[in-house]
Amino acid sequence: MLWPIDLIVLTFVIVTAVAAISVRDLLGTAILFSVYSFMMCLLWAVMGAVDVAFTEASVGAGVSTVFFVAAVFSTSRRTKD
Amino acid sequence: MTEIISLVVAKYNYWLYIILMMIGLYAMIAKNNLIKKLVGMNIFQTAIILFYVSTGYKTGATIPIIKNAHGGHGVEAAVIHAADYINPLPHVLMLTAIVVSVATFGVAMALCVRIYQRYQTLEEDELRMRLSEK
Amino acid sequence: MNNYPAILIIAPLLGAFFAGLAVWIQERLAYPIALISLGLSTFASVNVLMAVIANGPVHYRMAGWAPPMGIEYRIDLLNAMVLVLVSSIAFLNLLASYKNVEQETHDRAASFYVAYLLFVVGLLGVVATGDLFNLYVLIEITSLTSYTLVALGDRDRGPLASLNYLFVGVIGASFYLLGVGYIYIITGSLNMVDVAGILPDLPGSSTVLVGFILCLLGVWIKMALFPLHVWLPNGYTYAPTAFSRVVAPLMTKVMVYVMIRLMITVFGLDYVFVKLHLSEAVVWLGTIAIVFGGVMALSQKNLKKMLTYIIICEIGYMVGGAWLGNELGMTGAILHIVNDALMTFALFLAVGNIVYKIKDVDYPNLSGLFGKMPWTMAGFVLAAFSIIGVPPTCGFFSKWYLILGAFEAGAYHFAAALLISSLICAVLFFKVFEICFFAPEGNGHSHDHSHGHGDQVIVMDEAPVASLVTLAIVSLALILVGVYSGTIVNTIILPFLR
Amino acid sequence: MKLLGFIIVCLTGIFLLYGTSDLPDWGDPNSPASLHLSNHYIEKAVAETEVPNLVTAVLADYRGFDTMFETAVVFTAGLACFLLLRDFKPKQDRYYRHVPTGVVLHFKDKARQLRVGTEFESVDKDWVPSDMVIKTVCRILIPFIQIYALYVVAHGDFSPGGGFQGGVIFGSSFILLAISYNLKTLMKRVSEKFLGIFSAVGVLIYVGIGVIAMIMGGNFLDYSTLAPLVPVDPGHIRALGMLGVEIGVGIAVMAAMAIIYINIVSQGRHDEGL
Repeated sequence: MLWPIDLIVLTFVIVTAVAAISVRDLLGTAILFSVYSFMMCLLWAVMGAVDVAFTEASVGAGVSTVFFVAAVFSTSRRTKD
Repeated sequence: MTEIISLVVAKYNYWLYIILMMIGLYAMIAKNNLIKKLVGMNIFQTAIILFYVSTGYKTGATIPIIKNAHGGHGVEAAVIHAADYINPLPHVLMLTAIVVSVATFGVAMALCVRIYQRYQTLEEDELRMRLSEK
Repeated sequence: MNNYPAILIIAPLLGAFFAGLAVWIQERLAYPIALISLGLSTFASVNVLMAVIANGPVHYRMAGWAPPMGIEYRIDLLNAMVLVLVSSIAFLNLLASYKNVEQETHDRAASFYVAYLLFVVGLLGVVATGDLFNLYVLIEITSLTSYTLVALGDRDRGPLASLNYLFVGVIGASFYLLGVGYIYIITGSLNMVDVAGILPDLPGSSTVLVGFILCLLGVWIKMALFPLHVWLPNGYTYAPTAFSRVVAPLMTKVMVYVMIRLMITVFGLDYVFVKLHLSEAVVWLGTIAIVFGGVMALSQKNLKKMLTYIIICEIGYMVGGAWLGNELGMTGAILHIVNDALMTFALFLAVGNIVYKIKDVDYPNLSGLFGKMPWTMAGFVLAAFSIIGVPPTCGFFSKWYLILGAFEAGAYHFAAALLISSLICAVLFFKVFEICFFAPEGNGHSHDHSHGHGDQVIVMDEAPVASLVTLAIVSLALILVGVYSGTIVNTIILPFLR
Repeated sequence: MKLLGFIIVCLTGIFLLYGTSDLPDWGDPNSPASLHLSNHYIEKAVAETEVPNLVTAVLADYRGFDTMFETAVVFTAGLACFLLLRDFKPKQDRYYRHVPTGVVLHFKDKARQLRVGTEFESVDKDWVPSDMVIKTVCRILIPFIQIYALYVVAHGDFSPGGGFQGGVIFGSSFILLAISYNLKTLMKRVSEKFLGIFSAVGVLIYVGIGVIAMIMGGNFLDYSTLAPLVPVDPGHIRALGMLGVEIGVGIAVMAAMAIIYINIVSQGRHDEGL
């Protein structure tokens, strides 16, 4: 594995994680969270954990985001921080 | 100097995982919005999963699916070298952990919806105010 | 039959899914299915205990694979004892709580039983398993069901208490998982016995130390040791009666069991007490937990909440006793797992009966209870005496071992805390007795019947018969376990420790 | 709270970093984690189970007991959402749209009902005209998603995938139907009872295979004892057992995901939602 790819993706993961918890709109958080999961999935695919990457792509980036949006839909998208 | 560089190269991955975990933990403790806390929880859990998955990684090995598995039995089956394949065990453990984390996430979302139905807010300070009013 | 260790877990699991089908097909079937499967499980666990006492540890290989590859159930004396405790308490509680479930969650009672069974499956699995990761999965099942069931209680506060519980619980479970990860990466194994064989070859490794402390922290969060206890009082107070009756006696005690298992089987007492210099600090933590729990219990105005603080206090006993570093202390801690589970179960059974009749158990509402519910209060008084530590009841004996252990280790502060907490409990319970004994004055419900005249007009209004019978059985067990505590120590605990 | 949180986080972080100093180097092929157990799995799994995907072999066979509880966790999540959110009281307000004219009628009285048919359709409170493009694309896409999900379940022995992933994909096809049309369309196709029963049946298949193995005289979940029941090559029986188990997982996960989504999005009333 090329180490720069790993490092770049890992940096993206950290940046999206920080962004997801600091954005002031819960729908934005939902999307950034999905991006975060997808980056994580890429990282695992790079590391050779294909099954885990597949699961994360379908669960983390897919279904969890849908649950998230559904929950925001039935509550509110307002957040103070 | 070279020692430090080799230490950094060998360990920086672990350090970054720990930074990620701490981001999640901080969000869980310090954020005010319940759903933000949930996001922090998920980041914390995925960082742990990342830590596990990386323990299985071996330089110079490929994904844990045996090639030519149906080519033959007996003599040929013994040719599999453990060094050629990535350790499958952490992957298995983490599949379970991902499932557990999504289940927890679903239950937590349901709880958030229940709380919102009752109090019309998800901010922790407002909830505390509503509780002390009663 | 050599399949008892599997039946122990599988019977309630199958029961849960059949009850899950019954939710949609014929709701009334859910309760009998739950009762039968838990009965089977109790039967199997008693059989396992007999087999272990007769022939030594029982091994059961799941899927037939040899231990380090597959998952193995390894049941020795300690496991077997706790298994019997868990399955019988869960069974008895189900017997007692039919009416309470009907009253509190009438439109989803069938689903309640499904979740209840899964909760018990998780606890039984945690106790029986010999694999570190399997333990994590089972802890998560118990936690997930308890978050759900806690939220079903009080309509206003329940979900909020449950969400707090969820956040803290997830942090605890994640710490445990991370600790297992550190151990796995340095040993390459997940089986407890296998790990225990590898760890002595790694002296002074910082990774093992961090792994151990992370696992301990995770378990401490789950068992609500003093600074990490914030989730417990609200969670247990606002849970529905039928569930708080089983979660209060079992959840924390099972976690104490996990701690003792980690200390003895996985890391070894030698590593824990000789190489690490933590024991003093942890005993102090236990001492503070005892005093804090007692003081907070004194300041409560609600019976159920007061009892939850007593649980925190009792956790201090067990953690402190286990970390004293001598055989007496460990014996006391293990014996106290059994005794405390029984005492707490009796107390919560009685409180459940009271809640069934008067919704709110704030102190002012309790007046006149001795006249109204004499049998329930008799059980309550006996359990309270046991908590205080009055000799014929079982609470006295484990406390005795703990105090002896504290003197042997020179931890006089711990012994002092034990005595002080007995005193505090005595004050607490006599305060409750006083309120319950005297009839309400002027206000309250009796006003309507008697115009404030006093006690003789109070009508006896007891809880359902099933609850009373269960309470009687548990009260009997309190005394029997007390009388035969020497036998328990000699046949189960001491052979296990040596 | 923020400062306190920051201090706790820093302390934990430093503590964890201290633990890494003794860890083997990242990607080191000779670390204990990749020697002790993993070598056995890699070298023996194909001979013992005939499944080339090692992850599936370990997941469904060596550690099949874990996976059973993992499925139980998913079932629990579905059950939890049902228990927490399900609201059996029908709503007071109902909206009907007159299809030819587009007029929306608002009923506040519970007793009065309109026959839903070609003339009137019942709609959500925030009704938006359905988009032809989205509807058509989803209608074409959904069967393919479902076929793909079945493929993922069935092919888990040879390639990445398995019951859990397949189940999630199948469940998300239901969710797509609910999003592109509306929740009522989904509830007409798959009823709550169907989902509830299937989530339990899926796990029962898993536990049932284990119990059958126990009845046949082996240990719980020991697939090799199933050989007399199935007329195949006895060496292949473990792979077949794993397939059966994965199907159970897939069914349970599919139903549980749909239950969670439906309950969260409609706040337990199952009438309208995203």
